[in-house]
Amino acid sequence: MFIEYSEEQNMLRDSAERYLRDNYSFESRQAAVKQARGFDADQWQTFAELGWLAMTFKEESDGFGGGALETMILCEQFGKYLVLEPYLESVVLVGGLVEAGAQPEIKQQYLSGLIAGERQGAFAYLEEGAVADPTFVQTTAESSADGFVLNGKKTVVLNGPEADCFIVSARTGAVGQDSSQGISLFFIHKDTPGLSLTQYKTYDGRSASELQLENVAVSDQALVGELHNGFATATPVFSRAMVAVCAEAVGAMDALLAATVDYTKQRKQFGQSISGFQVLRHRMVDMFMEIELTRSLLMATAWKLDNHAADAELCVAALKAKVGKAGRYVSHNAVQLHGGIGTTDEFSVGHYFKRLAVIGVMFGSRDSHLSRYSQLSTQLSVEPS
Amino acid sequence: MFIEYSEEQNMLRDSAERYLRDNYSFESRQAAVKQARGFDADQWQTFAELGWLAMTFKEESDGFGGGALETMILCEQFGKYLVLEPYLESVVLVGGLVEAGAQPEIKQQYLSGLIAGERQGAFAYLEEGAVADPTFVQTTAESSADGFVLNGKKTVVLNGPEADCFIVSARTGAVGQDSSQGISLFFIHKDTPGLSLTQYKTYDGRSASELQLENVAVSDQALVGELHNGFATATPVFSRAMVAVCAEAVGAMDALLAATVDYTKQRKQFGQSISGFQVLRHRMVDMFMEIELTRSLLMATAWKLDNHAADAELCVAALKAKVGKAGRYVSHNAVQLHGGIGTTDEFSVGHYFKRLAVIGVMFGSRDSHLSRYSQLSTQLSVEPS
Amino acid sequence: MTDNVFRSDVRAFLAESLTPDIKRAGELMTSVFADFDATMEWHRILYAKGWVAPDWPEEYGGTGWTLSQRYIFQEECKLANAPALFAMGLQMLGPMLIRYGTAEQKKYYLPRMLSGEDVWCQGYSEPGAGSDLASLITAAVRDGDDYIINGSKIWTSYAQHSNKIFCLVRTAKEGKPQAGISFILVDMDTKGLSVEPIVGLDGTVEQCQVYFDDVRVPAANLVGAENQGWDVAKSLLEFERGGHNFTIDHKKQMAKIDHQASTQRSAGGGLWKDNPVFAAKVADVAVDALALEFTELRVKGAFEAGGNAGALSSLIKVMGTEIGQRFNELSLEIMAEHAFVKQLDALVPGFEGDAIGPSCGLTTMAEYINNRAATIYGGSAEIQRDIIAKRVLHL
Amino acid sequence: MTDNVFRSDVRAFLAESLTPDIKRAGELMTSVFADFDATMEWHRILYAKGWVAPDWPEEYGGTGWTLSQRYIFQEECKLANAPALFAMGLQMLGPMLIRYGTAEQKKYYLPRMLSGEDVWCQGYSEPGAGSDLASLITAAVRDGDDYIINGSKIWTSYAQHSNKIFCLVRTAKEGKPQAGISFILVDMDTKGLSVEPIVGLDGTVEQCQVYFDDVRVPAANLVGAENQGWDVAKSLLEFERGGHNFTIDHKKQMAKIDHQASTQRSAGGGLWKDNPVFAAKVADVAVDALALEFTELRVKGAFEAGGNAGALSSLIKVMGTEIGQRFNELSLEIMAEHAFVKQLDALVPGFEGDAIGPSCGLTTMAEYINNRAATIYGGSAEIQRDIIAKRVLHL
Repeated sequence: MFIEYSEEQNMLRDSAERYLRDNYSFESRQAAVKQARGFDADQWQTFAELGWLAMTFKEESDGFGGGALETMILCEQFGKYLVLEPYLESVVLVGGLVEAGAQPEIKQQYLSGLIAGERQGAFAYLEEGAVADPTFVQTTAESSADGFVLNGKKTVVLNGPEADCFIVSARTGAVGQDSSQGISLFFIHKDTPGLSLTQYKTYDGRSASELQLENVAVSDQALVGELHNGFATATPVFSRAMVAVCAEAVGAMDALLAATVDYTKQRKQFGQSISGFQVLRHRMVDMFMEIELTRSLLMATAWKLDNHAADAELCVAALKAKVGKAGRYVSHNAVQLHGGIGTTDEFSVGHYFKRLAVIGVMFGSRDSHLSRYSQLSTQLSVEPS
Repeated sequence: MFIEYSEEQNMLRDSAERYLRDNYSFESRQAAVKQARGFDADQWQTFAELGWLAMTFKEESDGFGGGALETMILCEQFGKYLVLEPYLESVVLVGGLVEAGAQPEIKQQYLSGLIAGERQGAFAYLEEGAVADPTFVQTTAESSADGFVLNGKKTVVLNGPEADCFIVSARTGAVGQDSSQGISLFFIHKDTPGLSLTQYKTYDGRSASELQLENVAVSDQALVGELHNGFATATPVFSRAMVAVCAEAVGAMDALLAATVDYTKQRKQFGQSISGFQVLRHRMVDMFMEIELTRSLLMATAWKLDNHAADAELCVAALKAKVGKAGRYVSHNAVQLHGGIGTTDEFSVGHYFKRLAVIGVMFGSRDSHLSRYSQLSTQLSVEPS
Repeated sequence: MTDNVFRSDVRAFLAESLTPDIKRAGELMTSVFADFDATMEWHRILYAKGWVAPDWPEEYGGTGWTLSQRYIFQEECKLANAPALFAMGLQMLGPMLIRYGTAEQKKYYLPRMLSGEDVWCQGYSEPGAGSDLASLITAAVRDGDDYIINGSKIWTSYAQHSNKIFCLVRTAKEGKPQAGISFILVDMDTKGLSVEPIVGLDGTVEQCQVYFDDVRVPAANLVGAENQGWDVAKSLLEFERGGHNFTIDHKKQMAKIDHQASTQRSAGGGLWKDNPVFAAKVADVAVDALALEFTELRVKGAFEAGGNAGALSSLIKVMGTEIGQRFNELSLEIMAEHAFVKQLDALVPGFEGDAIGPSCGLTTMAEYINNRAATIYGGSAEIQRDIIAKRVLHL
Repeated sequence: MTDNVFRSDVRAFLAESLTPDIKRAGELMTSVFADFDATMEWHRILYAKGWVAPDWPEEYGGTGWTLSQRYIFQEECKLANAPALFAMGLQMLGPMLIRYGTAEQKKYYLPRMLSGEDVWCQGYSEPGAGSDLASLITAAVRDGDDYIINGSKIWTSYAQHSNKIFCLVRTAKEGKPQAGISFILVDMDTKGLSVEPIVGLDGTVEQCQVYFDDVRVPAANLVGAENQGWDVAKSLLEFERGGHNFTIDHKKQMAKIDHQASTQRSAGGGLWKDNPVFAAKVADVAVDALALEFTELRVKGAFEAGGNAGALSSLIKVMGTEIGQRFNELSLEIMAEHAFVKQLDALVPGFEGDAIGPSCGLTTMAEYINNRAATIYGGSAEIQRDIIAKRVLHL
C-alpha cells in the first residue's frame, strides 16, 4: 500500500459528490425526515439508477464487482450530505448477507430486487438488554418437518418499517465455547404469518422497529449461511458495514469541520470573528487532526479488506474505535463552537452530531473494539506495509 | 464536615510555611541534592526541634497527637518547597509502623529516636518485577529457635542509605485467599549481620537502595504487627502515607501553577506577554481546576481518616487516583508553558515535575486506585455529608 | 430544629405531596426543564405550603431557612424526583426586583410570581449577541410615558408558556456598550410581541425567539434607572454567587448508570457492571464528581462562615457541566442502539402506552443531546475559563 | 533492485557493521540523541560505506536511492538500534549549503561534513527568542572583510562536541524582524566564543548556551546574501517537508511496553499484559499510532506521486510527539518505583557493572522526562497548531 484510486473509483466519488451536492439539500432531507416513510423513495430509485446500489455486488450477481473501497467512497459522500436512505441496512447488510449466504432460490428471487432498489431489507440481530452483544440470542428457530419455526423478539431493527424482507438471527443450537456458535440466520419475508412489527422513528431521522416472531414457519430455503454458524457469514458483512458507517462518519466530520470553520469566521462577538480566538482555532485544528487520522485508518482498512490482508480485522477494530473517539470530539466541538444554533433542529450541525452519536455506539462501543484490537494484535502484528 | 481548622492547625501551617520560605531556598535544596547524603541533616534537626516530626504521634509516644490533617498540613508545605528530607519514609512510614505495631522493647528503644530526628528509618516492602504489588513477597522469614531468619532481596528502598533501621516485609506463611495473608513485618537494625545495601540516587533527588538479606537472624521482638498479617498494621500506615504524598503533590502543583502564571506574564514573544495567548490562559485555568478539585479531595480524605468515616478508604483511593491525573496534567503543562527552561536542571519547575512523576506512580498507579475505588464503592455509598 | 429533623420534615412533605405524575415529570426530565404543566402543579403545591421561594427574604415570601436547610431542601427535592421549578421568575427576576424594584413593582409582581399567576421568561440573548451580551441591539425608544421596543430576543426558555418577559434593551448608543442598556418588564400579551418556537435537536420545544415590533411598554416597567440595566442584570450574574450545586444531579446520573450497568449486557456477554474497562471509566468520572462534591462543600462552608468563594463558584459551573456530560456519554455507551428510539410521547408524564426497549434507556439519548447545551448557555465553558483566567489567576 | 532485495542488503550490512557498543548506544537512547562517541563511530562506518547522507543529491555524496529506499534504510537502521546520526550537519546545514552555498563553501564544507571531520551545531534560538525566532538580537556588525558577532545562542544541542556552528544573526534592525537576519558559519575555536553546558532534568548534558563576545568571522562565511538569512533557514523549516517519520519509533516504544507488560506484575498479582484496563489504554494509543502510520504512508504516497502533503506534515509532527509521550507515560506506569533509580553510568555503552532493577526499566524515567521537550523544540505544539490553523484551515 498505499492506495491509488482507479479511474473508476475517482469517477464514482466525483459523480456521487456532484449528484448529492446538486440534488440532496439539507432542506429536502429534512422534509423527508418529516414524512411517515423516513426517506425519499425517488432518491433511492435514482441511487439505483446511478448504479450505486449495485456497485459492491459481484458481477455474477449483476453487480459492478466493487469492494470495501467502493463502499467507503459512497458512504463518505452519504455522510457528508446526511443521506437518509437505507444503503447500510438494505444494501450493505441484507444485500451482503443474501449474496454471501442465501440459498439459490432466495438469492434469485430477491437479490436483483435489492440491487435495483425495488425491495428493501432489514437485519434483525439485536435483542433487548443485550444490544452490545449480538451473540446474545434468545429467539429460537426449531427444526420442523419442512424447515424451521421461529419464536422470539428482535429489537431496534433499523429500516424495519420499510423492509420487504428481514434477516433474523435465531438460536438453533446450544451456546458453545465461542458464544456465536449455535446461531443461524434466516431470511423471512415481511408477510410471513406470525411476524409483526412495532414501528418508530429514531433520533437520527430514520425509522426502525421492534420485531415479534410468533411461530413463524419458514422453509429450509430460508437458512442464510451455515446452520449453527450464521456468524461465519455475518462477520465479514459486519466488517463491511463498519467500513460503511465509519466512512459515513468521516464524511459527516468533514462537513462539520467545514461548517465550523465557516461559521466561526462569520460569527462576530466582542468586535471580532470568533475564529480569531486562539482556543477556538486550536480546537478546530484538533478536530482536523482527529479527522485526518481517522481518514487514514479508513482508507487503509478498506484497502486491506479488499486485499484480504492478515491484519484487516485488526484495522476494522482500530477504525471503529477511532471513529468512536473522533466522532464524539468533532461533533461535540462543532456544536460547542456553533453555540445555541448548534442545538436546534433547524441547522444541519445538530443532525450530523446525532448521526455521529448513533454511529459511535452502533456495532459495538469504542471500548469493545479496543478490546478486540488488543486481542487481535497479540495474535498478529501489523504487516509491513 | 466540612473542615474547620483548629487554631493549632492554622499555626502549624503558618509556621511551616514561614520557616520553609525563609530557610529552604531552591538553591540550598539543590546544593543538598548534590551532596552524597541526599538531604540536609541540619534541616532535619530543625524540623525535629520545630516539633514537626513528633506532630502526628500519640501523646503517650511523646508526640503531639496529630492525625492525617496534621500530616497533610506539613506535607503540603513540604511539596511546595520541594523538601528532600525523608519525612515520608522515616516518620510517616517507619515511625507509623513502629508506633502501631512494634514490640515494646523496639518501640522504647527506637521510637523516640525517630521522633527526635536522631534515627532514620526505611520501609523495605517492594520486590523486583512486582513493584505494583506489595503482596508479592518472596523474601522469607523462617521461624528459628529464638526468632526468625530472613532471606531475600528488597528493591527501591527509599531512604535506605540513610536508614538506621528497616522494616522489611517477608513471607512467613502461605499465600491465602487474600494475597496479603502470610506476610509479616520485621524491624531490623542496619548493622544486623547478613544485611547489605546497594545505594543509589533517585531521579527526584533522593536516595534509595537495594537491600539484600542473607540469613539475617532477628529475635521475636523484631516482629511488627501480627504474624502472617503484617498488612493489618501496614494498610492504615499506607493510607496515611498516601495522604502525605498527595498533600505534597498539592503543594507542588500550587507552586507550579504560581510559577507558570508568573513566568507567562513575564515571558514575551511576538511582542506580548505569552499569558496573553488564550490557549495558554485556558491551560492555566484547567491546571487551577485540577488543583482545586484535588485539594477538595485531599482535605476531605484527611478529615475522614481522622474521623474514622466509613468511606475514608474510598476517599483515599479517589484521592490517589486524582493526584495521578492532576499531577501529570499540571506538571506537563507547567513544563510545556515554560518551554526550554522547564526542561533544565537549573530551574525549579522541572524538579517539581520529577517529584510529581514519582508521586503519581508511587503506592500504586492511578488505575489501580480507580479499580479499588470501584470495588469499595460497590461496598458502600459515600456517607451523607 | 436540627438539620436531621428538618430533613425528615422535608421528606415527609415530599412523600405526601408529590403526585405520581409530578414525580414522573421529574424522572423524565431530559434537560434542566421538566414538563411544564406538571411543574406548575408542583409550583402551586409548594406555594400553598409556603416553600416556593426558600432563597427569598422572609418578608417577601421566603422561608427564613438557614443556608444549610436550603441545601437540604434542594437535595431532598431532587432525590425525590420533584421537577425543578421554572427558575426565571423565582431565581432570576425575583431577587433583582427585591433589590432594584420600586415599592409598586415589588408589591404587584412578587406575589403573582410566588403564586404562579405570572410565569416569567428572560429576554437577554439576541441572534447577534450571545456570549457578547453587551452588544445587544433590541432598542427601546422613549415615547411619552412609554418605551417602544423593536428587535428580537432568542433562546428564551419556555416563552411559549410565559405571560411576562423581562428584557435587556438598548436605550442609548453612546459610550461603552454596557452603558446604554436598560432593564424592562414586558407583558407578553402586548400588541406587536410574537413568539416563535425553536425546535430542539431532541424534537421538543424549550427555546423560543421573541420578536418585538413596535411593542409599547409603560416607562414605569423599567427596573432600576434608564441605562442602568446592566448593573441590575449583573447583580445576578455575579461571580460571587454560590448557586451552582451539581452533586445531587451527578449522584442521580451515577445511580442511573449503576442501574443500566446492572441490567444491560456488554460485549462478550457479561453485564456492563462487570466490565473492568467500563468500571474504570465510571470510576474516573465518579472521582471527579466526588472531588466536585467536596468542592461544593468547601463553598458552602465559606458561605456559612460569612465569606465567599468566588473562584470556586466558576470552577463548579465548568466542572459540574462537563462531568454531567461525561456521565451522559457513559449512559449512551451502555444503552447504545436502545437509545436510538425516539418516543417523545413516552417522555410525557401520564403516558400509558408501552414504551419501547428497557425503561432505563428511555431518556438516554435526549439527555445526551440536550446536555450539550449545558456548556453553552449561561456563559459558555470558554467564557467561564476566560473569567477564571482574569478574575482568579489575574492573567 | 526491488525494495525487498534492498531491504535485505541493508539488513546484511547492519548485521555486520553495528558493533555491540554502537548498538547498545542505540538501545540506550533516552532522547533524540545517542552517546556522542558511539554515534560518531557509526557515522564514520556509514561514511566508509558511502551511506552517510542518503538524502543528499548523488553529486554531493548522496546515495541516489529512491524515496522508498530511503524510508527502508531509515526503518532498518532504527529497528537494528543504530544510533541516530547527529543531524545538524547532514540533515540541516548540508541541504541549505547545497541550495544556497557558494561553490567554495560547498567544496570546502560538504566533504568535511560527510567524513565527520566537522561536527556542526545550530545557533538559532536565543534566551529571548524561542518560539518567536525572528525576534533574535545576536548581532553581526560588518568590519572590513569580517563580521563581529556579539550575543548568545541557547538550546544548542551538543555544542560541547561540535567544532562548527551555523547561526542566524541580526545584520540590520530596519523593517520587519525577519528582514535583517543573516545566516553565517562560525568556527567554534574562534576567539571570544564560549560554550556553557546546560544540565538537563535527567542529569545529562545535551544542550548548551553559546556566548559570542566580539567573535570575528570572515564575511565569506555568509550563506546567502546579507539580510537574506531568514529565507535560507526557512528553506528547511518549510511546511512542505515530509521529513517526520514516527512510526518506527512508536513501534519500538510499543515493543518495549509489550516486553515490560509481559514481565512486570500489576496490582493484584497478574502481569500488566493481563490487566484489561491497561490493555485498553495501550490499545487506545496503539490505534492512534496505527492511524499515524497510515497517515505517514499517505504522505509518502503523495511525495512519490510528485506532490506534497503539507497539511499532513504538520499534523504528523504534533501527533507523532504527543503519541510518543503517551507511550512514555504507559511505560512509567508499569515500571513505577523501578523507574526512580538514577544510574546514568549504566546508560553509557560499554558499562560493565550490574544495573539496578529490571533492565527493561533502565531508560524509562529518562525517556519520560526527556521526551517532554519533544512538544517544545522545533516549533512547540502550540506553534504547530497555530500554523495548521492558518495554513491548512485558513483561519
